[in-house]
Amino acid sequence: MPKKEIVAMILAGGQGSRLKNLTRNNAKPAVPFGGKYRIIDFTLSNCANSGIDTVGVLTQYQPLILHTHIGIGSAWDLDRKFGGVTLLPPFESESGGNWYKGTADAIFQNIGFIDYFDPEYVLILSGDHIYKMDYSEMLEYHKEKKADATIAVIEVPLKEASRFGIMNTEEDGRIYEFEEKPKKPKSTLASMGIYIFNWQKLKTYLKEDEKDAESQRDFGKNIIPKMLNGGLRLYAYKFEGYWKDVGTVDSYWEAHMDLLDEESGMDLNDPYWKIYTADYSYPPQYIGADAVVKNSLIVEGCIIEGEVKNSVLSYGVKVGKNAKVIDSIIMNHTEIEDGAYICRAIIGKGCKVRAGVQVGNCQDIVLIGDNKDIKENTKNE
Amino acid sequence: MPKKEIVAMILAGGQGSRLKNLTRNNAKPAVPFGGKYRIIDFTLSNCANSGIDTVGVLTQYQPLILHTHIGIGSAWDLDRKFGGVTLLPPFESESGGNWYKGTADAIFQNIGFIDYFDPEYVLILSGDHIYKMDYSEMLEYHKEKKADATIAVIEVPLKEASRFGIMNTEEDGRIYEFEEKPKKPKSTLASMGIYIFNWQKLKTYLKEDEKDAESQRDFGKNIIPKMLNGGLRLYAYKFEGYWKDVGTVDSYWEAHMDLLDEESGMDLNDPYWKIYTADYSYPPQYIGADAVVKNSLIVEGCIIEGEVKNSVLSYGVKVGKNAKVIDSIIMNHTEIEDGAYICRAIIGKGCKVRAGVQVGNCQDIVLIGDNKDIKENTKNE
Amino acid sequence: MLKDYMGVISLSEDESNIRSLTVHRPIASIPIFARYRVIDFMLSNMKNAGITNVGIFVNSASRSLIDHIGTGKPWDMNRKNDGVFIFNRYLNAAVNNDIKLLKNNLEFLYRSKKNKVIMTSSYMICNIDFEEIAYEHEKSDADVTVVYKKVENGDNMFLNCDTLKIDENGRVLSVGRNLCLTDTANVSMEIYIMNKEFFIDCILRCIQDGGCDTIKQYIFANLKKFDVRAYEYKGYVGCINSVNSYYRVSMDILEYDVMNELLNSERRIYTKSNDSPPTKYLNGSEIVNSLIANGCIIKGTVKNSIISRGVVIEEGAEVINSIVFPKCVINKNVKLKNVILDKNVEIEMDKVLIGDKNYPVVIEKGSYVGI
Amino acid sequence: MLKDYMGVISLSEDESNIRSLTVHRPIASIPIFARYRVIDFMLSNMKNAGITNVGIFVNSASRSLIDHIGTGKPWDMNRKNDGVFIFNRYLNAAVNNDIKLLKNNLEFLYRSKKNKVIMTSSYMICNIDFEEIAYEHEKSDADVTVVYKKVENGDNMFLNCDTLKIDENGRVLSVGRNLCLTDTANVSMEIYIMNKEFFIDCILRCIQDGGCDTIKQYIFANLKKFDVRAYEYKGYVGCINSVNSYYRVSMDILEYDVMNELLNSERRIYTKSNDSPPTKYLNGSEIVNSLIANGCIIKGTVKNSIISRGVVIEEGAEVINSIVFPKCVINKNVKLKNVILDKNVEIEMDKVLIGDKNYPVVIEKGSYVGI
Repeated sequence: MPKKEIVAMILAGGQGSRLKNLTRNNAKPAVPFGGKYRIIDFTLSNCANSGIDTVGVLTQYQPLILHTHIGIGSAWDLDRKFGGVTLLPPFESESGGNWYKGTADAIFQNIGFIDYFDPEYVLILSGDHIYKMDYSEMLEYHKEKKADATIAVIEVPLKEASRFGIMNTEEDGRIYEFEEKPKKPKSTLASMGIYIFNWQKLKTYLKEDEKDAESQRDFGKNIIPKMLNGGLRLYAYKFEGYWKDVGTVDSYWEAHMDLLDEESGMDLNDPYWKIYTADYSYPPQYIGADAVVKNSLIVEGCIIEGEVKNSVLSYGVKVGKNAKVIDSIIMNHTEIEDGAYICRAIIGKGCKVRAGVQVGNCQDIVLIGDNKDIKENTKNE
Repeated sequence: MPKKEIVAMILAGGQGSRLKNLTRNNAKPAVPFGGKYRIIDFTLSNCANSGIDTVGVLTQYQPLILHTHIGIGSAWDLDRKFGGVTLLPPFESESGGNWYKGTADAIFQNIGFIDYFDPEYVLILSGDHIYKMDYSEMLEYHKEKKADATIAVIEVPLKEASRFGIMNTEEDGRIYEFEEKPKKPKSTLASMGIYIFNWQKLKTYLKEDEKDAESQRDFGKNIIPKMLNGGLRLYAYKFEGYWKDVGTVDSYWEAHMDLLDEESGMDLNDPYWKIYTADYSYPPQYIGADAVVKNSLIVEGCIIEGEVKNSVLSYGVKVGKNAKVIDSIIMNHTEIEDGAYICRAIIGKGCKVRAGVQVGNCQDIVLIGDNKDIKENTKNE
Repeated sequence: MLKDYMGVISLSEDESNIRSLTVHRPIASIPIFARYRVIDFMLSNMKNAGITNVGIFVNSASRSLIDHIGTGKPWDMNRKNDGVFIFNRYLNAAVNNDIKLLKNNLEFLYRSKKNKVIMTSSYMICNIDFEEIAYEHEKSDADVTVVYKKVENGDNMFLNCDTLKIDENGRVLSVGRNLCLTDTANVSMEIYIMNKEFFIDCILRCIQDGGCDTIKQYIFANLKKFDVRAYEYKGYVGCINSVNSYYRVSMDILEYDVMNELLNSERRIYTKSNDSPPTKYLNGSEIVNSLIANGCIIKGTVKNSIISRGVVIEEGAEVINSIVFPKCVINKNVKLKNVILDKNVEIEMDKVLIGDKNYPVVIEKGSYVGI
Repeated sequence: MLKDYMGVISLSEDESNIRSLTVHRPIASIPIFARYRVIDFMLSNMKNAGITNVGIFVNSASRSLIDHIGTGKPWDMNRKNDGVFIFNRYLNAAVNNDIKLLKNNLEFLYRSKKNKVIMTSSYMICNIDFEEIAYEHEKSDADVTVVYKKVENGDNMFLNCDTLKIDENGRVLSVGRNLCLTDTANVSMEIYIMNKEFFIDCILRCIQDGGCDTIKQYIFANLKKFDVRAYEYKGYVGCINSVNSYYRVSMDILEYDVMNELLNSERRIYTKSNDSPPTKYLNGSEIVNSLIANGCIIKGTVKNSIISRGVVIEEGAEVINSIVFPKCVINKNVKLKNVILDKNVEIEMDKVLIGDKNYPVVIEKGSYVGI
């Protein structure tokens, strides 16, 4: 068997509980996004577009939708004879069953999978960020620096830096210190949770960490600090471009508004960096005679007879006559009946907002779960 | 969404520890069988050939090979738009992660999956038997009898009956008693572990059983007896044909010998009941000038220059000059060097039996694990 | 579900009045309704009736058709047994001759385990329930059932289509041709149901006797001998056999009820999907009564129009009563009215193109319309 | 991995001496070596060099070819971008004319992001390392590199193949044709490497200037103008352009070394797989020096023969020096020697068929050979 230069491992097991209703029956990476995507599509498409053809996806929490969505990876051209995408849920072995106890433990338990491809490098990714990044450029940088590990970082505003893992670097990018959520940050380079490791080095550290009873089995908290202590060559790779962690309802909503903003840097229409997803057959959008559509993203299967502004509508959404949808995200097959008024809301799939009903007060973001029948004005669910 | 009449659930989570080396890194349903198959291929092909297009596969123990083998089910024509095959490993939900605690619990935890298809009937299967059966005929019988549950049974010799779950039935097939491994069996109808249930009825019993702290969450031990106590209509469906549980090394070997026996009733060549599997590109078999091949099954990629009798050889096996392979099962890419002598052995994949070495004594069955380099005569590993 | 039926789609269709859209493709693969190809309707009708084995017989160059059909995955026909197959031109056969093509590929018919055949063309667009028709056919014991539509606009649509003369029992007495002389007519939808054995027999006899280029000619020539019944279809039918009719059917779909019947039925219409992002409507856009696919960027005005995948409409541009095929670019301040743009057309800034409702302007694939 | 290369397989191959095997198919899809089709070799050579974008250009009826290639999955070419495409006959073109076909499908070349082309035919069977040749080509700065084999058996093989006259620097001076007059010859393997731009330019100029039916003719007519270099290939080459050569190449594969080089290399040969069970050898069987596919049931004797998928050989039957295509049935006590059975042939009990080594008996597809 030929070996692979690099294997990507996507951590997709988290619940994302701060997304509330959106992750009750679904893992965070499989939460719908941008009208026709799911969050993990961005990471998978980045892999495909970066020429990485061997990807493991580590799943744990409510993986059914995620598993069904990914399938054998055809949507991302990852249904390959040798390599391609492999789903890696926790499993039972002769020594019993083990849930993944942390990000590092998830990789540790799948050492066998990675070793099968005998790669030089391993790329660790998380499945819940919205961004477009060419990992092959990061790999080039990693090789150039002769690094043992390279961590992608992004410049954040100084006042927000204390919310992140901050990398303090030499001038040439070498990391001499890592601080998790520092009170007084010394720099503004925040870790994006994207790592390239030399596989043999990482394996050694994973095995050692597994013996450390104190460890939380986490890359940021345990592995990276231990590597720094061990004198390894860790480098920061600066990413410039759009990057968003959609971990909260607010940031999820903001990321959608960014899609509507020409200046945000997140362009779904780039033919050289397509975002792929499992695609469905719906009829084209029908925009009726009295409809008004401004600054919105709409996908197929929608029937718009009312007004849609600054909003993102998924498959098969219906907006009735004189209904208004403003600054909102509407998921698939939800129906907004005649004269309803939606403002700053996120409405799950399969809902019905009855005629004339108002959802949201245009200030706080209102989140409505799936399959609700909304008969009365609603400001918070 | 249209509903499905019947959904099949294949229990494929077991380790099958009595198969020893064969299941060290692999679940029992994914153990290679018959030269180019894996055990679960028979059940999956039965589904495809019976016109059942919605199949859940419940996995738990070492599922990587099984998951990769099944993929999205293309080999069995089960990559369907609505339905098809779905892999169902244990998962973490809001209330925490749960391993499947028994056969009934595995179904209980996937009630949501089954309900999605809103079926009338559920077919419960296990993934570790070798047989060809038209489930649509069993369903016909189930409907005819207006049964709540139908259990497939097979006639076993009276002296062996105490090893099985035995169904005692009225003349019309209605079951009035079920005895698990009875010391004094009253009948010879053994359960094959194949059940058709009316889904709504089964769901009720699964939910009740889940509250029963004493229960082992097993169909045979708990659900069926409770249904009988509850006065439900349970019928036995008599299967006539080849059926083999390959749960031990001996029975695994015997099942292979059955493939070589024209009279056994297990014909892999039936064009109307094909056994499907994930297929690979290997060159045709090359049978050399001095080779002798008798009463054997051989697949592509083999190069035979010695003697092969009463044996089953998998992909890419090489048998050197003057080597003899008798009454044996050789797995893929194993090489039997010149002059070696193999008799009544099961040899794992990727092994090398060195020139002149003897494996087996033609009496007990010798089992050799994967990737072994055998340099000395071996009677038991 | 019609488990005993196989489908035959014969694309021996008359292209003489629709040349400008069929330079690069058969009628079956002309883009239509922003998202589909013409053949999607018949193929989806078959899928929705549970037919899993379909042969498409085509004489003209079929590159775009092969691309579109692929493995048949969108119609769930990517199967090991059965599935969808394209049978290509028989050497030297005329475009509208299907009999040699069928004869040359009889193996497809013999090999299938199905014993009944639904044969259709692609150019009659409808969302039809074949199960219902098959039920009526089997009840009637007829040799052949042919589906027709009683039309009221036969004087300006359905030109050259077959028309049926039917007796009180529904038996077809004779077959004529619509020359648009009267408004009402029983227009054949070119949907035929019969036993496979009968179908094969017709093919063989037609070759043996000579004189027929198509299987329907043979059946219609033997109306006395065969029991051919007519089944009346009451739903919408759009006939695509001229540029004019293509344009009118496209405008029909902008009526909500037609759209709803054809595209939003429980019987869904399937097509090949692309990786297009959602369509982006910018602040200056104004959209009225239009059908729009994914992947567009719209800054201008779109009225009563059909916009396919990946089209860019810049600020100040106006697209009215027009049909735009995939990947066209309509630059600033362009005005289009009664226009059909084939794929990959770009219209330079400030250009004005105005056609007539009955004679829409057609711009050929890949054109750059500049100064 | 040749990331900058696209593949072009031109099937404008001379079929005049191999008619009995090409009634239903082009040379490219003749079954060979028990398991493959002729085209599998070139397609796998391309896959093994990392080429993911291949166009197959074919003029003759190509049903079996389309079936065989499918989505290109066996060669890992079922891709969203790139992949394998079949381009069909251009109306009215002669079978061995590829230039119109290429011209008519220039879009395929333009659209690809690759900038170099490897063009081959299918009928030269070999397991070749294109990476090595591409490396030499790029180093040489030549316009075109053409691969050839110095053969020793040019007097009875490679009839009608191009032969190259080469100067001491490896530049091609002139091109002749092998009429089997001498034993040694530099036979062109019809593998050409060049820049895509150059390739497209040749197509266009060839059409503009006229007089050439194939792109190789155009290149060979301009040997003074273009720098065309020859690359010598040292491995095994089997040329399939007559029934006789097909039979000889098939017998070659029964030599262990040839089999090992072609089929058991690290560069694997891929093909469409079928759901065939293991082959079952029964007690009475005797097999000597043969190549056998899956799905057979063998009770008789097989010597120096090639047996394809799903063949049944009954007790007492003897198959010697013969080639049996898929799904044939050879009944009891039949004797076959120097015979080629096309697909689905059945030979009745006790029949004896004996051909000559140089004139093997060929039985047409689907025949029943009885009394």
